[in-house]
Amino acid sequence: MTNEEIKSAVTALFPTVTFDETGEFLNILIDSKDLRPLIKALRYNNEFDCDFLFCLTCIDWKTHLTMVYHLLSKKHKHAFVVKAKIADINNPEIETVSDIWQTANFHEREVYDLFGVKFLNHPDLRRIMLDEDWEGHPLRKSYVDENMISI
Amino acid sequence: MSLFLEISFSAMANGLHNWLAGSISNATLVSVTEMAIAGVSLLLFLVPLCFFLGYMERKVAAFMQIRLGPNRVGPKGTLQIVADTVKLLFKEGLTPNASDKFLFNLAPIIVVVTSMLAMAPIAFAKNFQIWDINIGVLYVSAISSLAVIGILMAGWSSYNKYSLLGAMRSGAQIVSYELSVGLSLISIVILTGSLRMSDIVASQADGWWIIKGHIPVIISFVIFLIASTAEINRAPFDLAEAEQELTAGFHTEYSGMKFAMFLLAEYINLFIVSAIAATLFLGGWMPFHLGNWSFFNNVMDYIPGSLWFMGKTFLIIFIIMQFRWTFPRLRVDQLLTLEWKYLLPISMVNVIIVTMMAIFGWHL
Amino acid sequence: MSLLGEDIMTEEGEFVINIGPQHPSTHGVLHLKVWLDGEMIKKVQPHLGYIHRSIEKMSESLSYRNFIYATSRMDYLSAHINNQACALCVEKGLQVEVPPRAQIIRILMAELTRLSSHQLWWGCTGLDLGAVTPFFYAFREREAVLAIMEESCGARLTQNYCVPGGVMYDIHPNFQNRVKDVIKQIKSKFQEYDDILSGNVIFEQRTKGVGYLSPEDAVSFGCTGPTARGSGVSCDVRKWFPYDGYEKVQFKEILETGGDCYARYMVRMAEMKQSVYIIEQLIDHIPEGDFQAKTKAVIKLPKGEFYQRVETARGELGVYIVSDGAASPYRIKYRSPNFSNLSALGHMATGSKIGDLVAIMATIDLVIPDVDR
Amino acid sequence: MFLKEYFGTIFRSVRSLLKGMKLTGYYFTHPKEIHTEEYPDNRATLQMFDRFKGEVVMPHDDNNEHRCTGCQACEIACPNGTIKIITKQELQPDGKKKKAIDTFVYHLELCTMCNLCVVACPSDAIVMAQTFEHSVYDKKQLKKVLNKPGSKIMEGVE
Repeated sequence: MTNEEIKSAVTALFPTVTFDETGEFLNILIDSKDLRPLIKALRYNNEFDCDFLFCLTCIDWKTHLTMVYHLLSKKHKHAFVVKAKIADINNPEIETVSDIWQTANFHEREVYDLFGVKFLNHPDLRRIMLDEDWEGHPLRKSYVDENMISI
Repeated sequence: MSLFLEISFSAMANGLHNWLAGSISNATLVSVTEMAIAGVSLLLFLVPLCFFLGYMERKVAAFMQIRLGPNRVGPKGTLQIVADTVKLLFKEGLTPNASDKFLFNLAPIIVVVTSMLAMAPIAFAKNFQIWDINIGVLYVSAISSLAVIGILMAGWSSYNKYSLLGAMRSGAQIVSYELSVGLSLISIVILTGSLRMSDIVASQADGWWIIKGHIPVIISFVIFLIASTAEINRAPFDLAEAEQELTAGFHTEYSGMKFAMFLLAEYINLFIVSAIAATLFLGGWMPFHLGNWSFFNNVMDYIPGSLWFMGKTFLIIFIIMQFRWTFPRLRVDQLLTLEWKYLLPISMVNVIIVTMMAIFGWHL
Repeated sequence: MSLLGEDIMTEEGEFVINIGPQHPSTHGVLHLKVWLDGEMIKKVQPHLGYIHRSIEKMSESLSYRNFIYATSRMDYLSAHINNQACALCVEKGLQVEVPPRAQIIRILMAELTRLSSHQLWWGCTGLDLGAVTPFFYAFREREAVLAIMEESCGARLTQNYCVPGGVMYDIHPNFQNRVKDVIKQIKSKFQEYDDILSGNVIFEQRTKGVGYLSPEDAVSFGCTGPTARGSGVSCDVRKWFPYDGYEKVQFKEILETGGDCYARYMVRMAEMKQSVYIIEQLIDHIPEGDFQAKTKAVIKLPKGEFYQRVETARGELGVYIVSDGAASPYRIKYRSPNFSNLSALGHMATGSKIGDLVAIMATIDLVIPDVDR
Repeated sequence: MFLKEYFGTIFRSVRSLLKGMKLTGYYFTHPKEIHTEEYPDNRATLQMFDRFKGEVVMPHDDNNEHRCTGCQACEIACPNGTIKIITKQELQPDGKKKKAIDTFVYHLELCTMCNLCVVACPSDAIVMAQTFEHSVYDKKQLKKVLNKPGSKIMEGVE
């Protein structure tokens, strides 16, 4: 599908979403609370059929966090990005997508580890890279490491 | 030359016996002293043999792997294995805290002793034998299955999960491959009609069994090679110590001299199975003879029997080494499939054919 | 002295062994916690992070020219392709045209990297399955490939040869002749590879039907590269989203339908031949011209987000740069192929034996620094 | 049928195993194929490739002059802070003051041989040397000063 078709199809289902077309991919912007219905539709509706989540990450914008899901459909060969804004930076929470794409399991654990985003209903939410007793989340912009040697 | 060697050994043994009997009045003491002398001389033979086998294995592996192998210590690296032994001697023999200390320390001794015991009935040359027992073949096969006790003991007492798994694998493996080894030995026993090693060798004076016995004996020879490789836990059947899966299997926790004893036992076992294969199938110390070519046969006779024996043994050792450096390792269930689905039925049928051959005299 | 059975099991009666982080069969510091039932695997849980160096965080404080070197240390076996991905992503942001000569050099180097990576993998697969000898045969050819790298890039593994706009310097004058020699040598050795490993009955037994991954699972787990292509999932980035002129090169995307270790093995073996084929096409047709486009001394990407993916030897590497217009990236994310491929390991290994776990790990071809980053 | 399959399997297996043994046997009997490089022994003849990135050095000519102007481009280009340049003001014959290097500190222990400093240098003052035997007993010995004592900048290098 072309970007225009995706836009109209998504808008028909979810009137509240907004779009951003400045980048390489079509960005679908949504609030973190409404993420799951949209993701489910994108995965299971035949017109989208995004079976491949090729990248899942998070961006710390200092005022808020943005979860970024890069989706690709192997069948329709279209790719786009879903961005979910998490307003609460101190206690970020979002629904998991690990039951929809199994790869999200590890990627969400990584985001939890490095950004501190809590994924609700995640089957096994533990730190993945760092020790269990590590304090703070290193990829957050507010993270300060006293032991860091600046060069 | 050959006669000289053979006679001198018997003469030496008899002379020693007479001298001991003359100087010591107590008969028990005489036999104990004789045993001690035999044991020490066996060790004096075995340790250099294992050094050589260790060196040989490294060089064989290296040449097959397009590299040079040990070449720094001593001329052409010959002293490398001595250096390794010295290193192992000076290493601390750690005993894990939670292990069963008695069994842990006993296991390597059992492994070495059982493998040394199996040396007894092997005929190196004519009359050159520690103990020409009348049930030689049975004795060897009985003793060699005792080795599994040492391995199980080592694995269990180490208090290590890898060791335990390795020991269990080894148990299953040796128990099943014992059957094939036994059956392929039996085929020669049937043909010879004797369990005595010297009789088996003597029966091959007019030709080795592998030639005389046609295809069935060749099949049992191949089965013996495969099954005995499995029984001495060498690759591709080294599941008990499968490095990639269980780090080192049953000897994970061993270090220093105790580890060296496992290594020693491995090489002694390698030598023993090759020696038995050489004795049973390739005619032991008997030279190679060709029908009526009397000149050729005379030349062959001129080579001492001990050289013939060693040559055959090392040929088989080389083949077993080549197995190790060519093949990937089997999985534990495939190992058992190979035994129960292929080797055992074939060797059973083979024994029947060999029996018929022996009854009807089809062999040469 | 307690009874063995009581202590060695957990309270729930489970037998757990730790494979790694220092274990002969893990290719790096991977730690797998394996729940066993006899020889059978009930559950596998990877524990990561033993070599986590926080390259993403480091890159946030480095300039666009500088962070590229760090990616060589991620997937060190396809270091050049990692560098290429970063360079491409920066070029995408700058909208710089890479000169054709640089593109061809990059492809050649990338294919040589893939070749050397697969050769190492082939040797290690043999090693993991207990055959030591293939390792040395593989290294003989790999050394020759690395010598090409060393001659032209100055380093064997961590080349750092790609810079935004092209390559750092021109290829060595000997490059073409040396590549031709090496390709000839490698082509003559493929038969040996088959003789000693591919055709071997023990090897077939160890890999066929082991570690099955269905196409649906492969996609769901985000598997890419030979791991997914062994299951019949078409995912070659060079075909799907061509970069650096791959659209002009002829090659086949290798697909196998088996989904087991043997299929993944066969994909990689065939990919080696495809890499050789690509190199043969291009080696005589390196266009004359610049090897680097003119870029500013201090690169500043415009505000925005840039995503670039490439096909490394292990799968799809994505570089996701979020720029706020400064001289260093605001956020950079490496979507590493191994991280996703590893997540399928537990699924594949459950129900097989310990020996199979080793075979599965070997055919996923894990590089742990890339998982941990 | 079953027997045919059974023996067919055995036959194929044995053939595949013999194929592998033939290959190892070939290499065993052909020692000329040995591929080992006897490294410490071939030190005298070992020639590294001319682009090999061993360490950063600053070439000096016969008059003990180098080409470094002290512009610090390499210091900026280095991702790890391997290079530290301490500059001084030097009085020129015509009375003007000019920036020149006092010490060019190079931390070999931090260097990743990425070559970015060499590329960044506008006056080709530093190059990569082909040495590779860097092991020392003390880490401090890896901190090197590249400009030789008493060296000057070459005439005409700006």
